[in-house]
Amino acid sequence: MAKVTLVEAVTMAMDHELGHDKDVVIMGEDVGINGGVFRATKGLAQKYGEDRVIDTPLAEAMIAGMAVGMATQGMKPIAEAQFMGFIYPMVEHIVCHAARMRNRTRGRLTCPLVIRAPYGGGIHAPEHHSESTEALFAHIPGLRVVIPSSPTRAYGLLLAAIRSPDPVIFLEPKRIYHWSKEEVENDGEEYPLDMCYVIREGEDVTLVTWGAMMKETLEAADKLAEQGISAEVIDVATISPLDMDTIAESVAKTGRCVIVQEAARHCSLSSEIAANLADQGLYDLQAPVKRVTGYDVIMPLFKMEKKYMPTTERILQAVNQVLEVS
Amino acid sequence: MAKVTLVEAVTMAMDHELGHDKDVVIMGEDVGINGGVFRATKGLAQKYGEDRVIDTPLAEAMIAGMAVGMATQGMKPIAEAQFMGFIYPMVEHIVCHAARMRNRTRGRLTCPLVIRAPYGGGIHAPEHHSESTEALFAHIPGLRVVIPSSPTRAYGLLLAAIRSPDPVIFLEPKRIYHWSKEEVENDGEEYPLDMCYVIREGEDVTLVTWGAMMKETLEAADKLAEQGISAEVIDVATISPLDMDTIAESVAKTGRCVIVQEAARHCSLSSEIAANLADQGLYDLQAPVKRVTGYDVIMPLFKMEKKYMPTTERILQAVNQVLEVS
Amino acid sequence: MTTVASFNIDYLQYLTPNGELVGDKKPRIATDFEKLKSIYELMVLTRTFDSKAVALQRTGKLGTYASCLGHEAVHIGIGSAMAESDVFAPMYREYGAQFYRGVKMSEVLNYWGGDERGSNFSGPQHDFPWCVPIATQCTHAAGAAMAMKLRGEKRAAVSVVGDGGSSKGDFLEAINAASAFTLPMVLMIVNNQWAISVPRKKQSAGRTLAQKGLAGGLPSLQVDGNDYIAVYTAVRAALKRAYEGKGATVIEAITYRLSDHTTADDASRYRPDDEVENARQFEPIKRMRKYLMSNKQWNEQLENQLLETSKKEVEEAVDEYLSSGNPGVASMFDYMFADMPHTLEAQKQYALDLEEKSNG
Amino acid sequence: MTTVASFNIDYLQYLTPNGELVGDKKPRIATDFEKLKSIYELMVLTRTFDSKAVALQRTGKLGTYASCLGHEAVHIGIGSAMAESDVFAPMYREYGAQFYRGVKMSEVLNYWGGDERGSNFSGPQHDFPWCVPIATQCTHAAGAAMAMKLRGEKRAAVSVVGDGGSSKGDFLEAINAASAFTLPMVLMIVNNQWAISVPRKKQSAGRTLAQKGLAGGLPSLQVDGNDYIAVYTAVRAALKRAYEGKGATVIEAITYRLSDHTTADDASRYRPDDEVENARQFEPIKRMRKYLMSNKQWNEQLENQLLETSKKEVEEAVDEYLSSGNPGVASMFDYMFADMPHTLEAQKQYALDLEEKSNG
Ligand SMILES: Cc1ncc(C[n+]2csc(CCOP(=O)(O)OP(=O)(O)O)c2C)c(N)n1
Ligand SMILES: Cc1ncc(C[n+]2csc(CCOP(=O)(O)OP(=O)(O)O)c2C)c(N)n1
Ligand SMILES: [Mg+2]
Ligand SMILES: [Mg+2]
Repeated sequence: MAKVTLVEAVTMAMDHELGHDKDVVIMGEDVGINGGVFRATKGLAQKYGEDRVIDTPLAEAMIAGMAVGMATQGMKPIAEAQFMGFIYPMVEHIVCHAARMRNRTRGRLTCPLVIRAPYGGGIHAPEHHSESTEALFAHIPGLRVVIPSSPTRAYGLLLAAIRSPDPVIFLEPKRIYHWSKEEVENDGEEYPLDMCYVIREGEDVTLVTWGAMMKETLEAADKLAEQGISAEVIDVATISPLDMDTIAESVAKTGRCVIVQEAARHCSLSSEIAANLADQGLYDLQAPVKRVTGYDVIMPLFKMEKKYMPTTERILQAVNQVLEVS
Repeated sequence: MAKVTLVEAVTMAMDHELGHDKDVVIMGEDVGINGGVFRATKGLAQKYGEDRVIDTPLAEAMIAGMAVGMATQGMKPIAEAQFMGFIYPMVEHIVCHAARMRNRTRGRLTCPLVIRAPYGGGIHAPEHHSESTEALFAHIPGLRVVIPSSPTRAYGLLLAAIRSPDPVIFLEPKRIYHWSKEEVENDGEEYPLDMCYVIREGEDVTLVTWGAMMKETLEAADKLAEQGISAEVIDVATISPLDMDTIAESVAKTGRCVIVQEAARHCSLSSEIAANLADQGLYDLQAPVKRVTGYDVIMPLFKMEKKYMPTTERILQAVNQVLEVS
Repeated sequence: MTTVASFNIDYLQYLTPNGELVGDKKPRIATDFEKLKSIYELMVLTRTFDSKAVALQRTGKLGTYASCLGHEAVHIGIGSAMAESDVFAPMYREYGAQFYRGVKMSEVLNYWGGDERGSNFSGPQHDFPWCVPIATQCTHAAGAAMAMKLRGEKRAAVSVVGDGGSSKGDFLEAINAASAFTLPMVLMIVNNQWAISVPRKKQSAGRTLAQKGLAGGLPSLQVDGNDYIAVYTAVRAALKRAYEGKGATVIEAITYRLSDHTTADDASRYRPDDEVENARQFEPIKRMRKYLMSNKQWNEQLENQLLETSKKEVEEAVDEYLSSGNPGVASMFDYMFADMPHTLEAQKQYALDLEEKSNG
Repeated sequence: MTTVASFNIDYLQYLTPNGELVGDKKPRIATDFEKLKSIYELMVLTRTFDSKAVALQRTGKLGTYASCLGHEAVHIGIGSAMAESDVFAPMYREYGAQFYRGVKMSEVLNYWGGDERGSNFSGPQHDFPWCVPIATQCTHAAGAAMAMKLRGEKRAAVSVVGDGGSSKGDFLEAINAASAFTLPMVLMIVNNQWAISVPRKKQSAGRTLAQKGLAGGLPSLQVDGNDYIAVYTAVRAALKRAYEGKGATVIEAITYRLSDHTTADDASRYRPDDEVENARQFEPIKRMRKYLMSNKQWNEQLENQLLETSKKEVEEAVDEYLSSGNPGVASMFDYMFADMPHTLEAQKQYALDLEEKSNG
């Protein structure tokens, strides 16, 4: 069993499925010999050939459209958007076709594709390389949207995504591509696609997050522990459809909730979670639901990106606010 | 002063601006001689010429991209997406450019464009002609997203949108294009672009909505009045940036809130409003915040569309739920 | 200055508007009268269906409907040239092609009647459903062709786009994909001169639309789209090329939209009557009938019989459609995912409860 | 079968890799040595800048940077052919064109240094900023050209796209727009043979990329992109056409990316060394120097002087860049809207408070 990083776990999952299912193909820009700009497909073209790991022309609408076409014919394409900032030309195919093919044809045709995209800021990348717009896809019925925040979950969730008979948008928090290593067995065990993960149990406050903000959230939980405050940490992981039950259960226990998200605030996943707490969870709440989020601004170029991103301090501040209330 | 419908008010506003500002042009598919498939540009090509009201090739990315290009050069294009279902090829230009041009260039170039699109269901339209995905645009920083729900507001808000030095997504609730007529003076008076409208004052519960659901919401308010329940009705109108203050103030007064939205539920505008109430508004809430929304499914073809759309009954049911709590 | 590449666009016609056979090398189909008669019958059936569908809409029994009046030769030309194992990626008005492939008239009506069950149609189960977002079907077809290529199959995908749709990125990117991957596909442009109210000349100043295929170096040609023999021959040849692994072909079929764009449209607002009148001379059914008659393959009596049986067949389809009921509240939820997430289960339960309450 | 349209793609070259002038009709620029010398100086300055920028990145003083090594002739060819009043819509590595137009080296560094102020650059204020979403700049240029056309101005817009970008819908839709509206624009394809790791042949099986312009019936040609004289001449002629209201031209300039894609890339993973070595023979600066020298317009001493002054100029720009500080927390909010909405005011205040707390 090897210790692998998140991006290596991504590679491992694709390698596993390429090896076990001849209908699986990878397609995208630079995914072939180059192994992807983040090396997520490293070695796969060499191992499985250029018919399985396909470098495409530079045209995202075409990539998405072809992936839809291939998926309807029984293949299982894993299409890559090189960065989430370049996923937008795919949106028409994702919204109008991938998400709708099964429903539209009453199941005659289906769309078992995965669109992978590295997303999020904090790696000193150029313009358009740092955004987090997962909420756009989460809003679209018919899509599954998945975000792993550890190597183990990256492996298990990507396997499930590839095998899913329905389309999955699989967003990879690239800031933590190399953050930590975990022992991940390449055993083909998939994770469920509609479950939040309680990463750390606690009693005093529930911290809900996903993707790369897991790093700061766990740091905050550590600091809180030093102060004798026990925080429960939840990785949403499958952001659509959302497993609200796990979150609500935790808040029922702690009575307090802080949601941490890198994305801009307005109409986002943090809004959805808080909205559910304002409804079914209202009587459990002992304090306002606080959201620590990116600002409603354009993700700044990297000189200022740290000022945009939620920090451990901001999380602690919000936790203090909800704990002050008694 | 003429009594006009919502769509006529839209025409009136464009007519006014074409007449007063030579930089204003309309562009889109069938907007010319045909006057648009909903006749929103009726007579304008004839009146201002085909250089001001421009039929384009059938290519939405091109329309949006050209509009961005024209806007940066000081023109004020009003681009039409024939239906909101066809706005998706525009998304890359909207997200990556229109929303960012001012920020990216520190104000050197700006993007004063309007993208108009009829949206929403309930008119027995074909596939892809009935969706409500305003939340996608509301989530994008740098955009203004505006939805009128009456002829008066359509006129005033569209004038403001056209004159806005920043990009505006202007969504027209086509189900109420012909719902009611109002006296609208063609006086060039614009409405503010960051204000919710209290349409009807009340004490017992706040009903928040926008677009075509205003119809059912007002019906519900009428029925409640018959039962002696006084509902305050708010038209969000400028859904991004959101005037949360007006809503919060109302809920502070009534203690109860039901949000009515045609769109799917997950990560939507209703989520954002409820989330804010779960934070700053928590101590004002005397009951859970209820949301009456579309389901998280594909908008069905028209045989079933009425079963998808929130009804007056569903609104009343939700109001009853929040009123039962004491 | 040296010339590094040269290209031609050719135009193919066999059957003149008067029903005369022209051209040097006649294709076999031109004298396969059994086949031509059955094609003619399908053309007439399609037109009978079409005018009935428009009538249904006018009387409130159908939603917005996109007529195929005048497109019978090109649509059936495509459908009949294809093998069942080929994949068809239509836009929204190619009923003739689909009927040939086994789609039922009642299914077409179901679709325009606002019922998803229409797209779960008969015929080759791998065919794409109707595609409203213009030109997106072209990259889907490219994907299907890619699947065939990767699997080493002797099949091809055929997409159809309009003159309007030929302006959209998806069509142009599909051409590029077909070129880059040497895909077994045929990209049809059905140029009916109008995209709703926008005339062909506003889409492009190019002399032809076929030349868009030159962008990828694909063989690209025009055919008379009102001439079944030309369409069939061109598509057939293109498919043969595709089966042989030689890649894709772009075919622009010149025809005319004799109807409004859809029943929601009023073409008289933007289109001169005399243009339509003039176009009627070139319509495809008349010339086919003339050709068959002049070859003693057809006569008045057969014609009357055909009109009769077509009408009856259409009536039966309409009855089936009208008695199809609605798909039920549960159906909004049941096809969203293979495994329904529990959040959606809850919404479904809510909707079913609501339904029960409102019914009971 | 009749032929309805025919097209050619021509190739233009004046200056061979050996610095010899060829071709029948020499353009005036070929012997305008004062101009050519100043162009040569800018080419060398650009290359000096480029290698410095790469070095800055390597030492952690700059973010990811896209080198322009080997593109000097085509970039400066474009920049110097344009009038100031024309609008330039670049992709992200056309610094040579931009320097000619007045953009400062420190501004380029600011951009790649992660500072929005870089895009508020000097030179024509109507020029577009760098455009990372591939090919989208092409429809922006079409929009700018449309504005010029509607206003009756004698100006043109010039967009640049790469061999990779030439596959994307936006480029193809821009060609179509240029055709449909007869736009005053020039669509440049800078074909440097690679799109990151994807070689030119994987983008399209077309013999040329220029032929993509044939889709809209636009005059379309190839030029030697390492030959400044050819690029300048072709762009100049295309602009003249545009000014005269005759519409757009597509020009594919053949060159080679001698560097990695960006500093974040390692081309040795996918590109054979000998291909790069071979390409060096054709690079643009050498041939220009040879040409000038063989015409006694240049010598070793001038060359050494030039290297010296270039280095100094670049150092000054680097100093300016390195001392530019950061734009401040408020700047994240201040350029979002002309009138800041009060929700954003509140977020700004929160961010400023946070900043103060963390500073004090
Ligand atoms: C992406 C997109 N934009 C706009 C529309 C609205 N629309 C439907 S049909 C049509 C015109 C299509 O014209 P053409 O491609 O020539 O096909 P035809 O209807 O003439 O057969 C338009 C604009 C659409 N369906 N999809
Ligand atoms: C829409 C989009 N997709 C992907 C990328 C990532 N990307 C940046 S440059 C590049 C290759 C561009 O190649 P080419 O067009 O040939 O230009 P070159 O860099 O060679 O000058 C890619 C794929 C992007 N910036 N935008
Ligand atoms: Mg048409
Ligand atoms: Mg390149």
